[in-house]
Amino acid sequence: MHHYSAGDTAWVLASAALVFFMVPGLAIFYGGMVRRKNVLAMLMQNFITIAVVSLLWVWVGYSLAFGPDWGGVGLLGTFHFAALSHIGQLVPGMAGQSVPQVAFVVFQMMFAIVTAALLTGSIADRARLGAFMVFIAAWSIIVYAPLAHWVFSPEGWLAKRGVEDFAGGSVVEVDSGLSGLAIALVIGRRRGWPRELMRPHNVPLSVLGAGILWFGWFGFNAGSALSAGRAGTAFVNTNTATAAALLAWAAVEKWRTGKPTTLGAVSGAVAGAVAITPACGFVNTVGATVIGLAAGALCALAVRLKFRLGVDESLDVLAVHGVGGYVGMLAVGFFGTAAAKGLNGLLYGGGASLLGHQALAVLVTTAWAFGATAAIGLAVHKLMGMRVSPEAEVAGLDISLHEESAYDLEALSIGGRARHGGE
Amino acid sequence: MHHYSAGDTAWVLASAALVFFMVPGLAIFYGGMVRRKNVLAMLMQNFITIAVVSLLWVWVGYSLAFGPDWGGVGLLGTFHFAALSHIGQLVPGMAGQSVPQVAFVVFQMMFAIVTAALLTGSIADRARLGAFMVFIAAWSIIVYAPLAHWVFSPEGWLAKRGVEDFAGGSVVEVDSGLSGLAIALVIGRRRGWPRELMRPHNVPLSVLGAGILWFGWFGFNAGSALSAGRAGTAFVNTNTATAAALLAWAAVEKWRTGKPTTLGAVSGAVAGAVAITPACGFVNTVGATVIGLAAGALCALAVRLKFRLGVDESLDVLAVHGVGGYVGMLAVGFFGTAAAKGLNGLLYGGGASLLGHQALAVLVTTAWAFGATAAIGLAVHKLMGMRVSPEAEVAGLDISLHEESAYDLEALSIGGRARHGGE
Amino acid sequence: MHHYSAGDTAWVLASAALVFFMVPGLAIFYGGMVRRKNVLAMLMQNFITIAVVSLLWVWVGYSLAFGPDWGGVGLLGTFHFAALSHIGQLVPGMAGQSVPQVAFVVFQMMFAIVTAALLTGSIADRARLGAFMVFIAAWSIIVYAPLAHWVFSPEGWLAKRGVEDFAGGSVVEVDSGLSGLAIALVIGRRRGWPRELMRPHNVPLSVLGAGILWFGWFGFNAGSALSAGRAGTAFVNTNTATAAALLAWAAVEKWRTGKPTTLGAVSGAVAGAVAITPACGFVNTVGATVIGLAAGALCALAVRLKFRLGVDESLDVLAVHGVGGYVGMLAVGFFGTAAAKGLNGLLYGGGASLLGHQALAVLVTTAWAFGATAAIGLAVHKLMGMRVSPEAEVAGLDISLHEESAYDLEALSIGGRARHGGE
Amino acid sequence: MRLVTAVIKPFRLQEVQDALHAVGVAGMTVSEVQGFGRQRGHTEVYRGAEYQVDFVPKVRVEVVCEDADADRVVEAIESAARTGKIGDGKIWVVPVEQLVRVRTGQRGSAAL
Amino acid sequence: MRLVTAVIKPFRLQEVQDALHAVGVAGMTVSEVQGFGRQRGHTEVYRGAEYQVDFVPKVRVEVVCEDADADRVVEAIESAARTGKIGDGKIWVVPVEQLVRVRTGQRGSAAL
Amino acid sequence: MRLVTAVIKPFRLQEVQDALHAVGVAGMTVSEVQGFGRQRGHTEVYRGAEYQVDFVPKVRVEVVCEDADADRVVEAIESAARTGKIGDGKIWVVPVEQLVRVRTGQRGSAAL
Ligand SMILES: Nc1ncnc2c1ncn2[C@@H]1O[C@H](COP(=O)(O)OP(=O)(O)O)[C@@H](O)[C@H]1O
Ligand SMILES: Nc1ncnc2c1ncn2[C@@H]1O[C@H](COP(=O)(O)OP(=O)(O)O)[C@@H](O)[C@H]1O
Ligand SMILES: Nc1ncnc2c1ncn2[C@@H]1O[C@H](COP(=O)(O)OP(=O)(O)O)[C@@H](O)[C@H]1O
Repeated sequence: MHHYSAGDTAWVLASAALVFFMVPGLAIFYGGMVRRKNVLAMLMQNFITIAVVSLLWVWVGYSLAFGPDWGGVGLLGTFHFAALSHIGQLVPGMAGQSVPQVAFVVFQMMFAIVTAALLTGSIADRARLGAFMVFIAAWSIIVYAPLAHWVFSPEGWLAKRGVEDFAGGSVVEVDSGLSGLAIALVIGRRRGWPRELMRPHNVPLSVLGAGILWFGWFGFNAGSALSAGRAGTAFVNTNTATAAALLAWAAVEKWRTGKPTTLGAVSGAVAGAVAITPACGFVNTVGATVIGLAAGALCALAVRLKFRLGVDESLDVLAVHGVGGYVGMLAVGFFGTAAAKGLNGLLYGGGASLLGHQALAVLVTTAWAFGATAAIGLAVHKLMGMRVSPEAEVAGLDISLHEESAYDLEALSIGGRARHGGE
Repeated sequence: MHHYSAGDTAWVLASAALVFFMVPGLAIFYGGMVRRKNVLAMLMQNFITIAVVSLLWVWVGYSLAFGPDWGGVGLLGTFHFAALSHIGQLVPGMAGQSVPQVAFVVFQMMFAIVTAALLTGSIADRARLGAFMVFIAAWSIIVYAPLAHWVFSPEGWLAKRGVEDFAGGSVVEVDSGLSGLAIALVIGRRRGWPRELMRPHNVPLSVLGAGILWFGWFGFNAGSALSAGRAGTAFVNTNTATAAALLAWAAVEKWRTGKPTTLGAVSGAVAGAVAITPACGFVNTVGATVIGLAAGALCALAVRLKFRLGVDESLDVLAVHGVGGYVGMLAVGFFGTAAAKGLNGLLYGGGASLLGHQALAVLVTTAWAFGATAAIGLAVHKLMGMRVSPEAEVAGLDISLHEESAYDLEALSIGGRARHGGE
Repeated sequence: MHHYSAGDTAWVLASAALVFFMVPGLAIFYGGMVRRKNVLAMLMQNFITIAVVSLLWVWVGYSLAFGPDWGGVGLLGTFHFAALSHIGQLVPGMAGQSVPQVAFVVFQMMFAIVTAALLTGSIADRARLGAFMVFIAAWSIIVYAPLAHWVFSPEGWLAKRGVEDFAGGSVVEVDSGLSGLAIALVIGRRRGWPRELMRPHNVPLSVLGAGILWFGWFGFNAGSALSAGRAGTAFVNTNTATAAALLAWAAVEKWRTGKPTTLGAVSGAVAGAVAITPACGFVNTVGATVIGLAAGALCALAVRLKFRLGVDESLDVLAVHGVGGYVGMLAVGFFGTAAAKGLNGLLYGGGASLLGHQALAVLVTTAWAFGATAAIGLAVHKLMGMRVSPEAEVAGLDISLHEESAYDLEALSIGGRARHGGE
Repeated sequence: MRLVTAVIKPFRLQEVQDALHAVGVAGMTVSEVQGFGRQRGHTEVYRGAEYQVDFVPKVRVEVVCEDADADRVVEAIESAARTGKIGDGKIWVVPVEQLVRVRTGQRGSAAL
Repeated sequence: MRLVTAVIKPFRLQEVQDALHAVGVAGMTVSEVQGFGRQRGHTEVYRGAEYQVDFVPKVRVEVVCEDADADRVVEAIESAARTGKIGDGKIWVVPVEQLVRVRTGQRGSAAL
Repeated sequence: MRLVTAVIKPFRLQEVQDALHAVGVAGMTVSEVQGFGRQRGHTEVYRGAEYQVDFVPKVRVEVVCEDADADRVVEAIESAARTGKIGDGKIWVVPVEQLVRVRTGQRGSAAL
């Protein structure tokens, strides 16, 4: 029997829990940013995403992503592990496995969930729930699982080409950023955007969400080492880049408007965590610092783009995750160092070949995420209609779709009557 | 000297921390659901419960639950471990211990706390703090500790009969559900219930609480394996059932009113986590999915019951934890499979004997929790009065009992004067 | 090659993540306590502190604190580990290292962050951001790093004298309390204090923050064992003292005003966790209980002091962390027991020598923290001005410094116009 | 026409609403206000800082009605809002010169 | 002088503000209120507990103006707030005897 | 009787309250409102989206008083609320035809 390390398994399970926690964190990060009348709908979409992707993952998604490769071409896994059958076996192709496959299943499941959940930010305040569920289910199987296979499975075609993506700069970040752009284009702008006041209704909620994301990201990145002993580097680099990006974003705001904002600062933190995601195990302190600074500054500039383009990609998934993902993936090609792990990048004498692989991964992910998501989105929109009625949008999704209201903060609640248990 | 596994210990300690975090999570889950004027009182009761049960547990409770059995009849532990004396020894009767007993003490302590804290949901908005403290202290020692001994201690009489309860379907869930019903009956309905508007004052807070509960439940269930290597199955099943139940509850609401609610969806998640609690280590993906679907649907239907019965069991501890606990405990009798761990249930060729044990545990727990809690509740109510005055109830507990007010959200706070440091 | 324990490493990394999470927890604990118009500024200061201290720590702070001692006098580390160079080596002077140094770096980094972040509570609602950043950067390098070297590094002069400080009663708690007092004196009172109404704007947020702090403190204290196997005692004692202190604070309030408050109860919990911080690995259940009770009661009394003294040390860092730290550090001299770990204190037959060491550490920390912080504070105040204008203070820092507003909770947001993307 | 403004205890709103309905009032406008008067406020304490909160939460109800109905409206509110305890509130009546229904542009009584 | 009070749909506020500006109104006071009238509220459901919420969020706009301007102000609000759907709101006009600008102590028209 | 309505800067409320107390006013009703006038609002920025917030938080104080007291009440508020900076607010006075104390049913001056 294969021998597992209890310590490594403890770390991977703890990390899986941490990554899970990122989704409620993301839900409130986004929930705080929308208007009061839509906050529950945002939370609902995130929790529905957890539920839908969780079930799909154990029943088929995991097997498509990490099952034995179909035909050896590196495009998709088979149904070998569907419903977690044969789960006592080893993960195909992975060297030096010190954790049971079932722990790897849950760890990777959380990645599938988080990535899908990010898309809720692109289509805030206007999506029908039923159509969203169909879309996100299809997206998880059709867009995410294959991409995870290509990059994360050792049998995937990009992995075999030598792409270095420690924890998902392509699979998670560029993927969500471009998919977000595509689905935002499909569903169209919010009524009144960009003319009307759409300010965040609860910034402290968003800041707490960002704090939870940062916390969870230690599991996300350092858990991806799949080993406690090798996790430390990823851990410290994650923190360094996140910190640097927070400062860089704030600095850009200081320069542009004279006043750094809190929402900007924590958005910078997220951008830094995004950018270090693919790189955290491959770079040193210099690399992590530079990647963070670059990501914070570039993403801060990128958020204004949508106003120029007239695209209501509402909560900046593209600007933060897309752009941050690009920075991180390409930075590996420059700052990757064999002293940490992996190959040397351009700045450490490794030449341009690693950078080439990274660029390939980024291009492929961009094309696939945008194209496939647009196709699925258009299909769902055509068949079911992804958008609520104008009246529902004005009244707010919470009342219109869910018959609930997020807050009742009056000193003494007034103005309603109960009907007994809805009978 | 006994050899411990650092990895297993790391996992159990991390799990203990996660389970602890469920209580603040529960506090805000419930706190968001009550009216604004009572939210601090709800939080206070939860934190007071943490404090009271923590102290009782290390001083006596743990020893009563897990100490060497008193007379070998399996009814109660002795005071052998009181104040954590002899804690360097092994847990009596437990096979293959790879974590130090003190880690087991803290892990189990969190279960004692969470279970007691659930009762705050049944008596929301009307309990006096002092009487509540006396009640919850007595309940923890008289109701919880013996039940934990019967089921969780290997020397308990139900454990010895072969009851399978992985993480507390009986001890935690059915127990709190029925105890909640009993104490709600003792304390009586809230003024104005069910006629008046009593809508949740802060649903996002509740949703965040539910997210924390889900996060913590990984520690609760997968920690109960007391081994990192064996925790993965419990982990994935917990997630699967929770996800399935969320969807099932939402589906029931869609069917009943046309509109699924966010609070309903996350309540479904809790119901699913409840139901998989006893089963998570004993079932496979099929079992976990079915258990989740059943729990989500049945608990969604059960919340309307209290309106029929006219019992103000305010935040549905019975409907969610009681009913969910029944579903899970009995489901083990059907879906338990030796391929995971434990005995085969009815559907896996094991016959009805496991189901019989499970039914026994459920019946015993129901009778004990309801009866003993009612007795304690009546005694405390008689001696001290568990209920605040009508005026205090109308004004709200925050002001009446605690001299505080939860929110001051006016743009510019107005209308008060300071007296210097209360002198 | 040195052999590391995966289990211990898993525990230390999980603990580091938990300690990190304390900072967002602290941010909302404090954020809920300030007025609505200043909450984002409070959150901002905390996140800025994370960013600034994180970068300083990996680039130089860690090396100053834990690098090989400069000249062997125990005053400061060298730059040997600057930018995490030579990080593959062992931590200088530390016996029995079972975790890689990089894990120790991140664990200790979180302590440096939390300690600095506490100071935001002393100067709430009135500090300029730029000056605060300079101050906190200087403070972290000049005040914190040397003190950490003296006590936490085995080569520090106080450590070598036999001071017992398990997780930072001096380095973190007394340090932040006295530094907080100093900087509050430098920056001066808030306009209108203590005459005007300055009640907490969101107590549930603070309570949730306290819950997160309690949760994270398990990592803080039990992680400081740097070993999963030895962490259990610290874990249980942390919980016991925290629980006892919560009850003691509530009891003092009950006695003084007749009504225990929720904010008081959770403040008590923090006070208890503070006090057990230096002691958690050195005492038994009796010691932990007594320390908790003492800390809860004394800190509850201490919060009124500032009104007597006329010092607007706004969120009671001195009363909670300073006083709590004194209680805990000195209590080790009484309740320390070799049966747990370390030396016997006065009550366990060890004589007064341990108490003497503890008193020395407390005195040194008090003098150093107060003096050095006052000096830095005065310098920064002189050079840059640490305080916002009176108009900005009245309008609130969120609008004045950050151009944002924390909440927009109107049923339907009104009264503003968008300018396209700030162009 | 008349504008009847009532400042009442929040938990009497439902009764007031019903009473107004009973006298044929079809619409009203309600808002949350803070009242100061004979009814005392309360004390709040946060970590030893004691605050005297002078104001008591009240609900303001505004009803525009025909001159002839004003007395009936006042009486309906009065009896529905009365608990007999201090702080039950005030009702005052102000003359209105014009009333318009925005939707239709109707003026005066037709706008009610 | 006159006090024109309008209760309107919240999302029309910006239009009303612009319309008032166009007729030379330099100031106004706005508050959030709950309206009850022909426009129905909505249902909310929380774990099977169904509540009928009778009130609809509205915005109240108050403008003090010269007697001679009152009609123009009313008309400006009226046309800016109108959507033609139920619940567009009401406007009423009340006589004002005195107006003071606090900053300067100016009285009457000068205080506008 | 008269209804004196004042829209003031929130942080002057306490002074106004004291000044009213000094002239013998025993009760008042206070609410939070948004003001628009000469005093400018402010800008807010969220991830590059810039909003101009036109409104400034104000407090509205309403006092019903005897006809004879109206001037004194106005002056008390005026001097207590004045800071001399733009945005100090307005005070206006409206005739009241009837005042009722709900608790006792007292009418007119007796209801004060
Ligand atoms: N002179 C006044 N002008 C405006 N509102 C008043 C006045 N006096 C009282 N009120 C309002 O009426 C409420 C009840 O008044 P109070 O004096 O407490 O009780 P009561 O009317 O029963 O004597 C107050 O909270 C306040 O809102
Ligand atoms: N008699 C009234 N007195 C005061 N406010 C009223 C009155 N009638 C209606 N309102 C206000 O006007 C709003 C719109 O009235 P409603 O009857 O719903 O529609 P409409 O005016 O289009 O017929 C209500 O929500 C309420 O705020
Ligand atoms: N015509 C008006 N009608 C009603 N309220 C007004 C009017 N003009 C001003 N206000 C109120 O008075 C406040 C102060 O007015 P503003 O013009 O800013 O300053 P000032 O009165 O000092 O010239 C405004 O914020 C608004 O609430």
